[in-house]
Amino acid sequence: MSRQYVIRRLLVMIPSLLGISVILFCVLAMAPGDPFAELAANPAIPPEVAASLRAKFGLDDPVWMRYLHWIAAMARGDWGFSFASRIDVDTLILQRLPTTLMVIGAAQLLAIVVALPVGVLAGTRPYSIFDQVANTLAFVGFSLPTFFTGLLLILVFSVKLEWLPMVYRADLNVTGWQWVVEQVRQSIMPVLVLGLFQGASLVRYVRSAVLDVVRLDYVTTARSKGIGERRVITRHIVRTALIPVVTLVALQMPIIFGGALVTEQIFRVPGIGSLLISAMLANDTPVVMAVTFVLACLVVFFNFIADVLYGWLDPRISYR
Amino acid sequence: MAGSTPVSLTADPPVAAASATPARKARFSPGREAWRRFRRHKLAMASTVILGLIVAAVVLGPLVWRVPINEIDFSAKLEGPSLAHPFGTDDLGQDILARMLYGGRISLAVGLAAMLVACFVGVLVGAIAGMSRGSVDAGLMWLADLFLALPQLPLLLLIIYLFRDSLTKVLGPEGGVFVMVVAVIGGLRWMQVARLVRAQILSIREKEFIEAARALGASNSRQVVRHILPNALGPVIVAGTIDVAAAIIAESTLSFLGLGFPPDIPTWGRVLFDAKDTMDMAPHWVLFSGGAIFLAVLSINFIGDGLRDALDPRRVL
Amino acid sequence: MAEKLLEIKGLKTWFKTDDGVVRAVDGVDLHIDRGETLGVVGESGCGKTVTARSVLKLIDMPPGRFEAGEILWKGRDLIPVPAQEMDKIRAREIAIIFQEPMTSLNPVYTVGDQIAEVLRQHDKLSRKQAIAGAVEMLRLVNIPNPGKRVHDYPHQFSGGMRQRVMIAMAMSCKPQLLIADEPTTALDVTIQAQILELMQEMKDKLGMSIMLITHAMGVVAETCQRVVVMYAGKVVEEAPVEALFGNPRHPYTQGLIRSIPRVDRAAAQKERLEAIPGSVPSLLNPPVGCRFAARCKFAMDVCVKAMPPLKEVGPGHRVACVL
Amino acid sequence: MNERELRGLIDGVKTGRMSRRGFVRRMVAVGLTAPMATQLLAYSGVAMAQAKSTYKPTKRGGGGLLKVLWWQGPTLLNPHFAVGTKDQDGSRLFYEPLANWDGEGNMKPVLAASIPNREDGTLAADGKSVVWKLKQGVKWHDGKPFTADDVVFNWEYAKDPATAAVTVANYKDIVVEKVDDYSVRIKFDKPTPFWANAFVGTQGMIIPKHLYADFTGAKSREAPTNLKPVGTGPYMFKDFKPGDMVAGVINPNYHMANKPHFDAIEMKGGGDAVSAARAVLQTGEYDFAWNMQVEDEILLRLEKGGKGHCVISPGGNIEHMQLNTTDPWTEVDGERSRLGTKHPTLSDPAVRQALTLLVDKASVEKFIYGRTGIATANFVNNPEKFNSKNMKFEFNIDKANELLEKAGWKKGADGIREKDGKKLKFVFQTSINQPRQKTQAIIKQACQKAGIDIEVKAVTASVFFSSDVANPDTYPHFYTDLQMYTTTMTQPDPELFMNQFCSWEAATKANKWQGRNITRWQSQEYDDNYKAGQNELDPVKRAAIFIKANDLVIANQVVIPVVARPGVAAVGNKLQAEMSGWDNNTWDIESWYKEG
Repeated sequence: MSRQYVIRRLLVMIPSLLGISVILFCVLAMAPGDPFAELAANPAIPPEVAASLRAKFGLDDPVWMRYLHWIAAMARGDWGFSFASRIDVDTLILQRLPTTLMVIGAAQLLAIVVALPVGVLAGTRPYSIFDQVANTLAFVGFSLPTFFTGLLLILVFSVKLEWLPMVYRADLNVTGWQWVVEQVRQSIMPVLVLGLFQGASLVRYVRSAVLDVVRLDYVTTARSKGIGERRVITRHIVRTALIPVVTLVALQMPIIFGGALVTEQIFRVPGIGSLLISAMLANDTPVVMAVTFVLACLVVFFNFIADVLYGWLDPRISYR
Repeated sequence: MAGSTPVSLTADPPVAAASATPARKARFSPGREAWRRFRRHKLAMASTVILGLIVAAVVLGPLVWRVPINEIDFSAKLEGPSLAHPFGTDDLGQDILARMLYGGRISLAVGLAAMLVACFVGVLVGAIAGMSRGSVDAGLMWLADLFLALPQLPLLLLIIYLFRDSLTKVLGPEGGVFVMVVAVIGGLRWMQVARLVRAQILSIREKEFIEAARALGASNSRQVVRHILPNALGPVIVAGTIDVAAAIIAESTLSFLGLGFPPDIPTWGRVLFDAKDTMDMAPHWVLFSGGAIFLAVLSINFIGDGLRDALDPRRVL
Repeated sequence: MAEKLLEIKGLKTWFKTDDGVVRAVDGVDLHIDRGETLGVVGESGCGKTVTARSVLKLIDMPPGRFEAGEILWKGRDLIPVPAQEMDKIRAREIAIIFQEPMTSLNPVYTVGDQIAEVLRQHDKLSRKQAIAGAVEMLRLVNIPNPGKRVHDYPHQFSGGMRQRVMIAMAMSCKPQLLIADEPTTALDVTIQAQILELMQEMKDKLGMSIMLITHAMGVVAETCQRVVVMYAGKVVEEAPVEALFGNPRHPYTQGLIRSIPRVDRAAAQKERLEAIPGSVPSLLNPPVGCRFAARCKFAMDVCVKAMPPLKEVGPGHRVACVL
Repeated sequence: MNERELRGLIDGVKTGRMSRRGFVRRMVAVGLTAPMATQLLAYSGVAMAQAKSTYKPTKRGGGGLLKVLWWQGPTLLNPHFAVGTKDQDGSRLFYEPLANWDGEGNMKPVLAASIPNREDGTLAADGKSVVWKLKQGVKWHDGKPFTADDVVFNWEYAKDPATAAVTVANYKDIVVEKVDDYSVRIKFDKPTPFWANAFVGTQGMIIPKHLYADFTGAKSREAPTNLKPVGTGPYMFKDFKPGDMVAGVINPNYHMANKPHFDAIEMKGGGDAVSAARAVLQTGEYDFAWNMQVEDEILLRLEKGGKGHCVISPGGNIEHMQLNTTDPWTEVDGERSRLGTKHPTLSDPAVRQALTLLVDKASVEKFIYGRTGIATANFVNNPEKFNSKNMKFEFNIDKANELLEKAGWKKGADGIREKDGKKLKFVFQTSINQPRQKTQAIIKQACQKAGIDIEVKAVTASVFFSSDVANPDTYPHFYTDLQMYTTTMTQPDPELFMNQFCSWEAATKANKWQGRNITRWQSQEYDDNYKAGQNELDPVKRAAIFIKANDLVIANQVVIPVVARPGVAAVGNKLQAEMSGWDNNTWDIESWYKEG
């Protein structure tokens, strides 16, 4: 992995992000819908108000002019101004970041922590009972939409058994140990629903990767070294099977940031996902632009990490 | 496929060079060997039967089960399964079985078509990116990053807004929406497949048998099609089968946002979505719709498993 | 009689496949004495590799299984030995090297790591000591400037070099028996000679015995003291190397020896090389009688009726043929 | 109901022959709003009834945490920027108007000492000015006193176009003068019978002058108080995450005794209506949930949970179908549904009458909306049980078939009726929500039976209600034959509400589709009647005029009202909260309390 390759990839990131931001902005600007829709529906509010607001926020300027304003503002660190809540977008996003990291981050972690071992075990014992059970659970995971599984959990655990609260509250007014208990109680369900969904496809990929590696010669060599089956699996099988999986996990990481729209909607988790969906539904362009731009940076960054990891994990990959 | 591990060859080179897209099935050399191995995979066989049943039911069903899909009959609201309504009725008294049969055709078609679009584009882009050096590879990967970053909803709004009228004129209301939904779902899922295929190719490209093929004068595309892709089959098939599930579900979220099929077309995703609020009062409505999606996805995935094992020459069963 | 290091008695290793049970090894008896190099020869598919891998139980079970027989290592039967116990024997007492150097090394670890792994496992060395040990082993198998090469990856080595690394890895714990499963088949002749010479050196230095599996009769002639000839899952002849080449008794062995191109014979005679007609019988349902009968010039009906047992025809020379 | 009968009723109330409540019900029956009825009485010298307060707690605080759910969380807390009712509700926790409207349509003083009326001369006889007496001793949350200067400032702040406040309509045509520290006079340029627009109800909340003085006009955006409100309300600001959560703590020196009952309040946003209903009615995790747009079938089942019940408060919102008078399918220089073009089929009265007969309002009410939607024949709010004679509706497929047959619409081979080459084939669009989609399905099936083919179309809400000029799918564009949505009546006075049918208000490309007359219906008779109503001083004549306006719209089938949409909220059993259809859900937040 030549140092110079890493630097080159980092440098290429800047123009590629700029390119993405241009296209993102055009898509948002040209998409139909209008942030002041609610105003228009209320007869008590005269139409000129909506018109003046559109003018005030420059909605009627040509697209490229709005893009230049946006880029200039971003350069100055001003992420833009939300039409719906009339506050700076970066405060809006930073407010929701802790919740997102805590709940959705935990779900993604759970997905990876569960999917890797299960995938490896299923791969090393193909067509065993464990393999078939793991497979079927994986299918359950990604064939049922999160709005279905989420609601099912709420009905069972909140309504029938009344064990868990059904609404997530970011500002628990308790402290210390009590806060931890309350926080865990209210995040179990969203973390489970999202973790199951994300982990399910991961299990399938890991299993497929392991199945390809398990019969290769150097695994037999490893076994002949008498280092014990467990170590053969961890050091030799998993290490090489991990390589294609790294690409996939990198693709799933940005989801933490803005992708868990439905789960956040069902459990009312005030994460960046629910902010994104409400902003998209209300055509609050600056918020959508800011969130998707950060998403784009994360996507590009994690894919870069995947490529670097790829080169590091597999010495033969020679990036010229 | 193991990204980087050397591909140990049994004595002879890979028997069948089949690629994921059935379009090339015709030129597929006689797959007796592949079929024999596929039969070994009990679950895959069972799934083929189940999927066959589902497809038959969905295609022939409406001819046999004559009940119209939107006959509103308030007296029979939210009824459990009965002889008159084997799957029960929804909150407008419409027969769920008829709606599932009618909607199934669209949902399965959307699922499979979107998967094929995603896989075809993904394999194409992945292969070109993997094989070519420098700028083309970087350019295509930038394109993939761009698509990954695009926000789904505004993009959908824009595409629907731009193309709906022209498409409906050409293909009629249902056809137009079908093409659009498949293009949209497929068009937003090829990136994973592309990246996976590229990763595979980067490592397989170094193998001796590729150099051998090159030495024998194989052009780049021939190398990819005949030698590299069959070895990169695993993740593509796995991704493809996962995409079918994702496409069927994505279609339901599209209906939720009003961008998919018009509300009176009962695709499976839509029926499940409509049923979610009365889950505790009318469980049958949710179970049949959720169950149908689950069964279809389950069988498609097991078939994917069987296919991958059968078509992968190195897998000694 | 030298002490019997390894003795295989009536070993049957069968594989369950969807077409039926493949009897890859169907009753094999052989033994290796301490300090001896035993050659095991036969066409590919005669069960020699399966026999070798059965010793270290490197067969996937299922589909493979030990139908019958014993594998006595220093008098102790290895078949019932549990996995943890087996690991104490692997690489420490019995080591193995394989045919395909290109694919036998893990591509993602440096050569040094892979050798060090064995040292750390069995000799409980620290990481630094193990690497130093690895460098030492690389020097032993005369790989140029081992200090640097220890940090290189397998794909940075040629085929021959990789086989040397395999040998270094196998030798690292000074095993008493090295099973070499066609070590030189994938290498060209010049490298082949170096590898064989290296193995001989190791043997003398460490006083270990070698079980050399190959289908190259020439290699056997040069390096082995005793030879076992296998055909279709069974041993058909066993003899000291001079007796085997001088006075082969089993028609198959004679055929094998005749098929070696003789450089020493005068060019003038220019005999055509003799090939053995026909091909190896299917191991799914092997013939009742002698398995070579179909291809044997001297086949008689008694051969077809029953399997001829191994009978003593000379000092340490046994043959399974009625002739 | 003409002017003479109206005067007779008012005398009845004056002499006690008829109860106030009875009169208000009769007025609402003929299409007037409850607040208008009480105004009528007040104008004729019958004082506003001071509803006796049902507030029980004897001390301030001690009620613990009040947890309320708004499935669309407030996105900002400045009342003058409140885009939707959700923002008004959020602001109302901290800010207060001078007065607000209770469920019966009576005005109740909040920051005002008393309600202006003719007797004490605060309400001018010529209807051109009104004087508000302010409550003394009221303090802002930061301790500063509340005076007339604050009220005058709110007028200057809101009317300034640069502030782009949504409440500008209430303040731009009036002049507000400070009489003394605790009284303010509002002057109107012409006699204004409905004077209670400014400083009252949803659009009347007052913001502190001392914090907003240097943030008016273009700088209104930067005011820090936009995010950290300082008001006079029962709760003081604690925390706010737009779209997610608003939190307040008890205001220790609130200007009403023993109020508020709760020590803190948390308004949680996000999720959807059904799960909000579950959180109150099934698990009791929350005490109150706003705007229950949920099918009654589900609400009834949830109420069986026994933890809460639904509170219905009649209001002015009406779910109605619009029939396009212009032709949406031919484009005339870049504009479809252009004023002046005639709809090929809908212009035939027989077709319009047939369509009215095919809307099965009773089933829509019974099977979809239930208590949350009352079938009505009237465009202006009209509770079903007080139907006046010409306001009945009928669902009769056979009669519709007869009508169409007689008018020459013959059924073609495909079962769709046709006449001179034109088919009865309509595109019916609406915004996306499940009850609406089901209503569409019911109408589509009935029309099929009458030989009319309906193609159903659903548009995302933010696109449907957008005022974006380039987007063909917005309701002002009306590029389809039929469309259905709920038009809200936030002002108790119907003048603004009924301007949707004036000819000059027609939505056209010229006025960027900002006109309020979406159906583009042109009627001289309606225009003259409406103009008369605008400057009619005598409220009795004015009431009669608006009843006539309503009748004209219904008689000509310009629109087909489907169901009147009262406000629906889910309330926990222990919580006592009074709702009002004429104000925000939180109009009386200071008097909410829990029993037992």
